[in-house]
Amino acid sequence: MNIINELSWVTGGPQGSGVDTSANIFARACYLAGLHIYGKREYHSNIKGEHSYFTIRVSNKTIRSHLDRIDMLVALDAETIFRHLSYVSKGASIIYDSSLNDKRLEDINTIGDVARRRIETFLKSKNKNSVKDMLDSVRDECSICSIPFNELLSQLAAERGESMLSRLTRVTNIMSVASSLALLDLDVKYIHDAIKSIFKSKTNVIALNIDAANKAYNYTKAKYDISKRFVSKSLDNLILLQGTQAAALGKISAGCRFQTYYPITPATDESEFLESNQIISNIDGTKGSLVVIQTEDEISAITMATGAAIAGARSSTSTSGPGFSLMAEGLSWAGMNEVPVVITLYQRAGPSTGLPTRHEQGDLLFAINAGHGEFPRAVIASGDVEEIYYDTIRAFNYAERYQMPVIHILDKALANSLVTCKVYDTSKIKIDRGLLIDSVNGDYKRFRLSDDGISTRVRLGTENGIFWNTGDEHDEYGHITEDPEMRDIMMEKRMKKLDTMLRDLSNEEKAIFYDNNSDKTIITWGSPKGAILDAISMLDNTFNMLQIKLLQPFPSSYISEVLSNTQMVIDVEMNYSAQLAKLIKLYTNKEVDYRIVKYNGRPISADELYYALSNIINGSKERRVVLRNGV
Amino acid sequence: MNIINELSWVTGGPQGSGVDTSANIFARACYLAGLHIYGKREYHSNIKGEHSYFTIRVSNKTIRSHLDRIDMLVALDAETIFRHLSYVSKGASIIYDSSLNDKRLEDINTIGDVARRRIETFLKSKNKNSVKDMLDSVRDECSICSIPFNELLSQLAAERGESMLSRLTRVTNIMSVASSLALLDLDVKYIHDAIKSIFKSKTNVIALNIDAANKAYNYTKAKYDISKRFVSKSLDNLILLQGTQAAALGKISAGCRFQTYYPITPATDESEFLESNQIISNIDGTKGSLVVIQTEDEISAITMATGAAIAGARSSTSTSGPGFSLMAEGLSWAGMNEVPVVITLYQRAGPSTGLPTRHEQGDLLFAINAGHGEFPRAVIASGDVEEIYYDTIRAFNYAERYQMPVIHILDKALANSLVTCKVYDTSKIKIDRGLLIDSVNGDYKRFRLSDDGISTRVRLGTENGIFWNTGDEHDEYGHITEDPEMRDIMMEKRMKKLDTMLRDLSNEEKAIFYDNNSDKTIITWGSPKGAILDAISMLDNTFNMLQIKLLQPFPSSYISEVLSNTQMVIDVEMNYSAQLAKLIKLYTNKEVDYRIVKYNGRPISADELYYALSNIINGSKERRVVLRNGV
Amino acid sequence: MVSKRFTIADYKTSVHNDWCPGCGDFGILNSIQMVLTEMQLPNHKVAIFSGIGCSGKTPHYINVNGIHTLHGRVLPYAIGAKLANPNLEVIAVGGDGDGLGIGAGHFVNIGRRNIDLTYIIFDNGVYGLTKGQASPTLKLGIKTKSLPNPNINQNINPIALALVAGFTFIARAYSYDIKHLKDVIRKAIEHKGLAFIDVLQPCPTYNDIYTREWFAGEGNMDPTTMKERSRVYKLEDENYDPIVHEGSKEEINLKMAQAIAKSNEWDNRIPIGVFYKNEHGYIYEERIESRISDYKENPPALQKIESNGISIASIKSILQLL
Amino acid sequence: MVSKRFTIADYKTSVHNDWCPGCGDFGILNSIQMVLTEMQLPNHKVAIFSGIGCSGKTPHYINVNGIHTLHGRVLPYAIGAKLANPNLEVIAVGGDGDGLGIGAGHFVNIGRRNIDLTYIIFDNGVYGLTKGQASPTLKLGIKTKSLPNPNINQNINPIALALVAGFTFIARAYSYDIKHLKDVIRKAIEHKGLAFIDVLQPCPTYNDIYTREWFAGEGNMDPTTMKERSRVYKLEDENYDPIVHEGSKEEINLKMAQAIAKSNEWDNRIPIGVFYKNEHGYIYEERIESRISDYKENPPALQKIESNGISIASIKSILQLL
Ligand SMILES: Cc1ncc(C[n+]2csc(CCOP(=O)(O)OP(=O)(O)O)c2C)c(N)n1
Ligand SMILES: Cc1ncc(C[n+]2csc(CCOP(=O)(O)OP(=O)(O)O)c2C)c(N)n1
Ligand code: SF4
Ligand code: SF4
Ligand SMILES: [Mg+2]
Ligand SMILES: [Mg+2]
Repeated sequence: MNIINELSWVTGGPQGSGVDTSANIFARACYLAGLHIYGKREYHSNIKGEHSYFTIRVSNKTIRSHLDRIDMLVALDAETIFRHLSYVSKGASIIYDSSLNDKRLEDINTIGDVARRRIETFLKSKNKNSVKDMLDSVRDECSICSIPFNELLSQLAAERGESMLSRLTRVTNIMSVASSLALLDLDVKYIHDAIKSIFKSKTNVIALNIDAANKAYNYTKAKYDISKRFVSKSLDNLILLQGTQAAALGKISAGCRFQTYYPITPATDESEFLESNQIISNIDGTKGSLVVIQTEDEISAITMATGAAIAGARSSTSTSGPGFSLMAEGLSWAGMNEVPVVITLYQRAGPSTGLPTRHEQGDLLFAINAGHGEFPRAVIASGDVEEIYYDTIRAFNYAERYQMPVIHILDKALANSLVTCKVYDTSKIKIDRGLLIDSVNGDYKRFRLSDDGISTRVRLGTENGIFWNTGDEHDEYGHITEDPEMRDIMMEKRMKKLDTMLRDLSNEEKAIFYDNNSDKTIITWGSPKGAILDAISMLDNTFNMLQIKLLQPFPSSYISEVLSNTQMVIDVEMNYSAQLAKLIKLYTNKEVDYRIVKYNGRPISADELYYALSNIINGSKERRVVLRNGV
Repeated sequence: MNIINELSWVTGGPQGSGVDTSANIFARACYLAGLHIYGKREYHSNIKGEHSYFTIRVSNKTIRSHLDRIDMLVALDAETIFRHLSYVSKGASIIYDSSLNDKRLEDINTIGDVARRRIETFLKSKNKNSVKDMLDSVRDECSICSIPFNELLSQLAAERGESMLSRLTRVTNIMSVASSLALLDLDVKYIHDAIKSIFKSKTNVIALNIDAANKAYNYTKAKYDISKRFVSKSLDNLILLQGTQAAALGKISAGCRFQTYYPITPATDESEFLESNQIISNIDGTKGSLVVIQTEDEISAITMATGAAIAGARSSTSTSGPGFSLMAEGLSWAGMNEVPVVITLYQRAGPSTGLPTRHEQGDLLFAINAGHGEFPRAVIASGDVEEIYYDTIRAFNYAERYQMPVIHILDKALANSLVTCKVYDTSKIKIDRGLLIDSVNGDYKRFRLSDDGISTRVRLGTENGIFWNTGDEHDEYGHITEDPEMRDIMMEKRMKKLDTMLRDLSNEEKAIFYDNNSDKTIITWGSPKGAILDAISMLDNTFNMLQIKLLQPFPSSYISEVLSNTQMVIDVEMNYSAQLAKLIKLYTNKEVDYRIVKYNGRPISADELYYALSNIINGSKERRVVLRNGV
Repeated sequence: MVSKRFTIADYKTSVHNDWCPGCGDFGILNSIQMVLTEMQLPNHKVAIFSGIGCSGKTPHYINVNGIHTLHGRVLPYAIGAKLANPNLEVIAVGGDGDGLGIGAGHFVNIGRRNIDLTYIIFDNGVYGLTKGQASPTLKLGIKTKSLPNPNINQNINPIALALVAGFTFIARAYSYDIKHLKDVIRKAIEHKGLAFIDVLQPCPTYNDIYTREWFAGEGNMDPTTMKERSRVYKLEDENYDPIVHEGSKEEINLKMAQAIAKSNEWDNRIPIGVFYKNEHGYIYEERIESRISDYKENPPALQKIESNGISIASIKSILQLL
Repeated sequence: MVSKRFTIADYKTSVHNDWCPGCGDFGILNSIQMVLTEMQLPNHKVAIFSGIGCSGKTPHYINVNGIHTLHGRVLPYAIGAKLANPNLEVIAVGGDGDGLGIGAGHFVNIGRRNIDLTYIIFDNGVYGLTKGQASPTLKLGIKTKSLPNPNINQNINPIALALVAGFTFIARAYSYDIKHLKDVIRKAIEHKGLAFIDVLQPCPTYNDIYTREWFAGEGNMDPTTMKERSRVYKLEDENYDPIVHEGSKEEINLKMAQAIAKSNEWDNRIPIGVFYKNEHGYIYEERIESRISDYKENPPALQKIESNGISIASIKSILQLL
């Protein structure tokens, strides 16, 4: 190994065996060592036993995506070897437990038929059979580090006077992380600190893990050639976190004080994080608090959040596709009654239950059109974990300023990716409650007509500010009307707010243009941003990128303007039918030239995108490119 | 009056007072007299007391829409005069109860603020006050027939020895119908027959109503100038019915044998009609039957219907916007599991509860995009009551042929319009159950891969045909898979069915082109068809019309082809944002030149459309025209 | 300062009421307005939530905050508002179809929460606003006016369901006995915890079986006097004690059993009044207070979140612990 | 012709089972397969429907028709299939969150129908597949492993809820007592009408309170023997008679009251077995038959609707009556 300041590290193992924890410790150790992190988690809709893995990409520069290529593979079971070996790069290291050598494909029952056939074909083609065979086939190109984890464990047990070896098996994961750090010649103190930070107050667990880490670290250093791979500098202004945490932090900063949810992957983490941080310290020394309610279903989640918003709280709910489907009716009611409620929608692979723990951006057109009838709503999308925080705050501002439901659309890739990101600058954010008023003089009309469609709003319980809401068409007081003239007036009042919003917002809030002075522009929304930027930089910035953040109301004129200066437009998104390309066509008249899509449940990697874009540069005629990488 | 063979008749009164019955009797009498009917019903979301009215247009030629213009107004209360007088045409007749003369606007509490102000302004401008005043103002132009209904009632009571006058008030409506017929010089026998046909076996009621009708008929003939308005011929091949009945009949003919519903306006009528006709006579002498289930909500309605479809029944559910919103998740499941289930969606004015008894076509994009994730579905729209029947049968054929949910999208205008229509030709219809098989040989795979994406399907309970369904991504057997390769294969299998469908369908199933050799083409979908065709013929056929029936998958190439030969495209639809125009733009690249929209809850009339189109012919620059007629 | 006394007129709006003449809903509306007057509740502090149905129009006729929500969803909307600001007086109303058909899931699950609000069901046995289909309280085999066939479903017993779900105040009233109804509503509002009232509400338009006359005793001969006797009787007139006094498990079991037995009475003798009342155990708001001590004084809806547009929440300490 | 006898292997699939080791779900799966074997039910005539959750995966492991539906919606899917073809043997299974949280509305409303099917809830007190949140059967104040705070909601009592809803066979079983569980499932299937089984199903991964050991008696001292005593006991061992014999209103009241009282027992003595069984009264299928006399022989799913592509339904007579 050389100092190349880049690494794509993968660890795999059965779900529930600690893969997640060890990847988090590895990431945190590298982060503490001053490196940038992009981590991606893959797991089945299963609690224990199915294959899960975690990719951690490490670099001394900003990175925004994962790579399919593996530079260091940590295999604590045979399945990891069988599944991932084909992605291992030349010169990679493979850390594995030497006791796995004789395991064969047929010994593993968690590999489904299709993957099994695929691996079988591969094995046959190479005349391979066991784990050892497989590793032999790459021994020339890779450095294979077999570590006797069981033996080390026994030693550890003996040293600690622990008779039940099974109590210790969990720490194998930590040992594999320690071995990884050793191979990279990163100081062992980083893993110590990472362990402390992850296990917080559990002192016994910390001590045990540190012992185990040391043992593996030393063993590895002693046995294998070690060479420095990274030179790092201090990263004071970076934090390491996941997308769901960014959203939760955004909600706290935004002043969201009421959150409802019904458990669903991958949204639940956000609500649980909020519940664990429900007492809020204010800068003026007072305390705030956030009420988090687990409801009986998602219908209740959206309607309860709406009720709280009517009472005057900044209020939201978080969900994923199936839950969002159940919210359509409530969304329509909130639109009709001009209630500022925020829905954080974490997309996952559909349709229906789909691949509930996997990736997709399949709900864009649904989010824009969900709910019967026509009413104003905003749909905004974030492209990375940093944006999530700021956009969450914007979502609440938009909701209150324009008095409409706002859907903040994210996806599983953003929710679960573990990344280093610039520490949030709370001085940058503004809270804008729009026309929310504290006291009322004179005759109060909740839906008073106005030029921009926006009326003053009061909290329930405001003196002289009694008001009515109804899902029926209503007059300015909120009482039912069926008058055709009033109906037109009220439809126009509500819909006008979309124009008001488009007029108000800055270009930066609508879309971000990464201008590389190219005549080719990639358009996208949401999580593919990272892979695109990384791939573009691998391609010497031969593309611009336009990341659309405001999807509804669609900022036609700004987008048209940007795209008018470009020769070739390439759409990149993670769904079957290229939904953004439809919006572009509809609202800018531009037919995109290429669609690069992916819908196998795995996020887009920088390297597969690099190849796809290279092909386009080289004149490929294929107008629709389907990416299919991933395990 | 002359023989002009055309009449626009309106009767109004408080909801629940029999307006509906009398309009039905009037329509039926005219129908029995050999005339064509187009009837439109307007009522509040209320059970008793609010203003409701019914427009019956009568002609000796085919008519397809209502007119705003009123040729004969039948007012049994003052409110009807106040609300409708401004639409009365020159030369019209006004039948009213002479006891209403002194009623003033302030006596009527069922007129809401907005309408009240509008009428007040009108009254002031004309210096009018009471009903009599108002009528005076049109006395020169109209023939005012004041009928002493109360007196006639008393006579009737005396003749029949009925002491409680209140038991008879209901028949005032019939009397007003009889007066109408008398003025038109239509034979009194038609009203007799109409009464018999509406009240079926209630002989007492029939006798009473016939007596009452005779009394008013004779009184009117004696007192007023009578002149023949219609010359009619026999109409053997016409039936008189409503859209919900057409859909129900279509379901019976289609072999739908399981229907679920949760009550909702305007869909309920269809299910109630089916329940009242649940024993089916088959042409081979056997009996069939249709199970109709009132569920606890719409989630249950869609999922229960889906369960029945899996069992093997042709199965459907009917609903309106709010109910459809609740079906989004179930729709997605049905798409994922390739279940043939039909949803009849009767749109009404939204958003939310909206104007629950009023008109709109606001759910098109929602129907196309409802449900999370991407899955195949078909959305088809009928333009009139005749089409509803045949399209209902198609819906089931498509559902079973392509094994996907089919949304048959209608609206309140179609549901509740009472029209004469060509008797259904059951020899024209075909039942195509697609790849439904009765017996299985060998290894059965429900989702077996195939070139066109379609697999054989069995009923639950078929020997050797055990199968699995799951909302999760699945393999050919229907067992869960998370394999990325299998996922791609299955997504592609499902989505391919849309291409198969587009390939299979004839142009006529996709869209109907009314070619008048014009360089201007009106595009539309659903219920505006009638008003457009009527308006076009008023304009000497200076426009073609393209009625799109298949909205999803969108028949891009056929529509592009048709539109490529036209200079000007005018979109007409009943919603705010011109949803069809968006699809046209998206799928054919054509920006429509004019959008004529209406969203005040009242359907488009032929006369208002005539004016709008005339303006366009005359070079109006207004690209978006909002129609605002209606009471 | 002399504070103004509210009169019943203060609780009325000028909105035209379009219920059918003779509808039982009027009695409920009037009773609510009377209770508000009795309790002198400031209009702006009260919020009435409703579902969809004839009953759903109620809030428009009452001059307090009125939120007319979705069919079946009145409870979660009401809960949201109440929990965002527990100082509001929250009343939820709706139809039997609304609450026990499409809304049954929320009915059962609000029972798990014992939130301090009052829920009134307008129980007319039919879906009024959609023209008379059977509602979940209509009994098996009954054929009301608009049904093509006798009702094919058994009925839900709302009292028993509320009990099993966990409501802590459960009553029934009759919409033409306004004085009694008013008293029951007041007790429900004053109850600390989740209160439910099933109001027998004749629908003269669609329910031709359970009519005003039927309740008044039509055809119900008193075997002793041989006169028609009202079918409705008051629990309190028979020394029925609904109250859980000690709160022991045994007592609760007993009181629940007695309430369920009473709730099964129908036909000739239909009890109204309070079936069950239990103020032992924490209400939901107190459970939240055990996590957030100043929850009532500084509830979500009233919290200060910004100062001159700057967020006052600090996330520093959370970032440090990430 | 000698008909083949089915063995348990005939009811198993080769699908890899990915429940956690030691999960209570295995016992339920095995019991169902044993009952199918005992009853020699032909595989193609049985359809198992499930909701979403760990429990929802059950159908994939059983070699009969398996329909793995949506979260909370197992009942309406199952009803649809059963009513479209009443000759199918339909079993519905799902989690406690699935059936009593998001699905509670269907649970209550299926009770109004008394359809001849069996519904089994896998009652583990948690949302297993979403990683251990509180389910509706978890009791107030209990803090299982994954909860940041003790449970803030009261629990639903599934037995009492089923009773009040109108189920006609109601039982509880324990997933580690397979023999008993199997017998209860068989009785439920053989019951004519709507049957419900609440299966206590320890989730070793997330429910660290109601564990296998806890049910087995951990810390539950028998005051006489001073040994740990299983918390679970069988109703049939105590001469409990769940059956409504005569069907009179009084008897039904009594049997319901006894069942509710029993259902409130918990902690040291937890009854399993049949709580209530009532075969009087018509099942839903019979109610349909009263409208459609050949409903069972010629059900919706099996009706002939066309002959050579021509619809065989005649609409003439309806058109005439329009
Ligand atoms: C989701 C949804 N489904 C159906 C309807 C139609 N709908 C309006 S009122 C009503 C039933 C009303 O019955 P109930 O709740 O008993 O109230 P009532 O009119 O008897 O007071 C229904 C089904 C609706 N508004 N929303
Ligand atoms: C509409 C919807 N909301 C949420 C989810 C996410 N979800 C999957 S399983 C589950 C809960 C499972 O708990 P339970 O029903 O008790 O079953 P168990 O896993 O305990 O067997 C939830 C909420 C979903 N699939 N669909
Ligand atoms: S339909 Fe019945 S419930 Fe509705 S307003 Fe009329 S009488 Fe009252
Ligand atoms: S999480 Fe619990 S219920 Fe789910 S499989 Fe594991 S042990 Fe069983
Ligand atoms: Mg009702
Ligand atoms: Mg569970």
